[in-house]
Amino acid sequence: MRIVDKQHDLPSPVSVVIPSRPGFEKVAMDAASSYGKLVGLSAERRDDLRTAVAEACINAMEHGNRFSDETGVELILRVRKTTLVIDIVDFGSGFRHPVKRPVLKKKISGEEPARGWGLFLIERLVDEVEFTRTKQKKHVTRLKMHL
Amino acid sequence: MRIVDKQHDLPSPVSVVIPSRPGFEKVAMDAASSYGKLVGLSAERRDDLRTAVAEACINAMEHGNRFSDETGVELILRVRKTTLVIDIVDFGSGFRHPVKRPVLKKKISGEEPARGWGLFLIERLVDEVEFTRTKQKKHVTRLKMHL
Amino acid sequence: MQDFVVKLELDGTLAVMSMQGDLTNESKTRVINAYERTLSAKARHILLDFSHTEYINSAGMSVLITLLTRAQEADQDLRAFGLSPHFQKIFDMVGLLKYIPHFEDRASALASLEKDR
Amino acid sequence: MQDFVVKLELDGTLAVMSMQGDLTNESKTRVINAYERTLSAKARHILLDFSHTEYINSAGMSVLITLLTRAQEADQDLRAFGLSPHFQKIFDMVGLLKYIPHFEDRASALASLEKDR
Ligand SMILES: Nc1ncnc2c1ncn2[C@@H]1O[C@H](COP(=O)(O)OP(=O)(O)O)[C@@H](O)[C@H]1O
Ligand SMILES: Nc1ncnc2c1ncn2[C@@H]1O[C@H](COP(=O)(O)OP(=O)(O)O)[C@@H](O)[C@H]1O
Repeated sequence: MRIVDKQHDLPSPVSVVIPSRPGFEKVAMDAASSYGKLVGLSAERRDDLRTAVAEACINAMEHGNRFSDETGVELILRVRKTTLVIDIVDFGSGFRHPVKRPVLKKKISGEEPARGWGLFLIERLVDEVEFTRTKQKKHVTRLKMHL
Repeated sequence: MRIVDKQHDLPSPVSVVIPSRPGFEKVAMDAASSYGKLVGLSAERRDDLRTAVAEACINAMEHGNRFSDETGVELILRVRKTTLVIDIVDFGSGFRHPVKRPVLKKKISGEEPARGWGLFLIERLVDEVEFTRTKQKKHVTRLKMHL
Repeated sequence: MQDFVVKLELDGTLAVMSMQGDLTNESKTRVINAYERTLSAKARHILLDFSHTEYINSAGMSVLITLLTRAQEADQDLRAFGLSPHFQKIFDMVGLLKYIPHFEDRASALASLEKDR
Repeated sequence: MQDFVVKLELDGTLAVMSMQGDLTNESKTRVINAYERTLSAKARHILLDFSHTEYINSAGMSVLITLLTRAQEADQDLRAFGLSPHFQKIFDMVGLLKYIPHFEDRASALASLEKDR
């Protein structure tokens, strides 16, 4: 529970752990939005952040943790220099990039499944996205918003 | 990060860790409010919960952790049967109960310091409050709201 | 913790589906059930009311795509109103606004319908 | 991350202090500075406008108590408007509403002032 991060007198990170159960992404989303407000993100960009965080958490719950309730998704919120950096951590093994771009026409006609908009939205709503695996075999979705 | 709590198919707890820095109690307050909404608390009682959580976090930051930024305050949110149970955990040694009831008249006249409303409000805004020390030498403020 | 209902209004060839709560994957059955009642009622025009929708995620948008597929097959047209500016932007990103035109409020959605009939 | 300002309006014996942002311990200097300008201006009536106050914590209420102490010493009266129902309840619990009567909006606060003068 002790967290250190002393460069530039920036505050220590905030961490939020939610169970991998649909609905709880809203707690992560609201916490991220509140943090965004604290560090000066505008209302409009907080809305973008809300959607991106919710989608990343749902993917972490579903594809990373296979909806196992007792396996948490961790959200870590911090500021580095002038960037808001948000990690969404799951216990899965990640996936191959890039994922095929969804095409609405094909989804309407049934050529593609209707699902598959999460990454598409995340990539358009935040300034940067990265996916990495950690040495502890966790998978991290990193979202960045320039302040 | 793995959390287990399987009775009644209740969701695992949500945990939020904030640095002991004024302002961050708002992230805890917003997360608690969001969790309260998820488990069915009305808007009015969520407002009560918001104030109680903010006050308990500020006390944990100030009196428990002496505003040491890298010492986190942890908020643990869970449902037990039909009660929302919120723990606010700090690294201090707690305090003697009960604390003297604040008297507004004396505060206006200067007989008492102006501060000292936090516990007074917490006790009135939630259904139950408990203060305990854990074996790990942490101090826990436990708030309960009946659902 | 299912916090979603569809309130359905049927009026001649018009159906108004008010999406109340969180539109997510969990909403699918309720949306489809309500939609099927518009079929039985022989509704030709469906208005989606989002003014009481608090949260829409990408899975919720997929539910709307499923609805759109079925409505196209049944030759029904879809219009919407009441989305927040944020969700208008999201729907636009995905391309949904081309298939489900959005109006500021119920009155202007109804007016557009009058004009097109 | 200091997110609080007092907007001060001075008009004869009336001062309106609009508390904008988060009223907390960190707001104290700004509240007291604005208050002292009401003294220099010889204001006798102070209206506290809370309609742009987003968050008030117990330390923020203590700042108001300090303000109240000083206003009583200077023989100024305090009224308020714009508190949300939740914060009206909180102020009532603490007893502050007896010393700082609360009105729904600026107009009714001003009307009460007219009546009492
Ligand atoms: N955290 C993750 N862990 C593993 N795979 C993921 C993760 N996030 C996304 N993916 C992969 O990327 C794909 C696309 O994700 P997304 O666009 O959100 O659509 P959907 O979740 O509806 O399939 C997923 O189907 C999954 O294979
Ligand atoms: N988490 C805590 N750890 C240690 N002491 C505490 C804690 N919470 C409250 N207290 C004690 O209770 C007293 C009253 O708290 P409160 O009513 O919130 O007023 P204030 O914080 O303004 O003094 C504090 O001054 C402190 O001595």
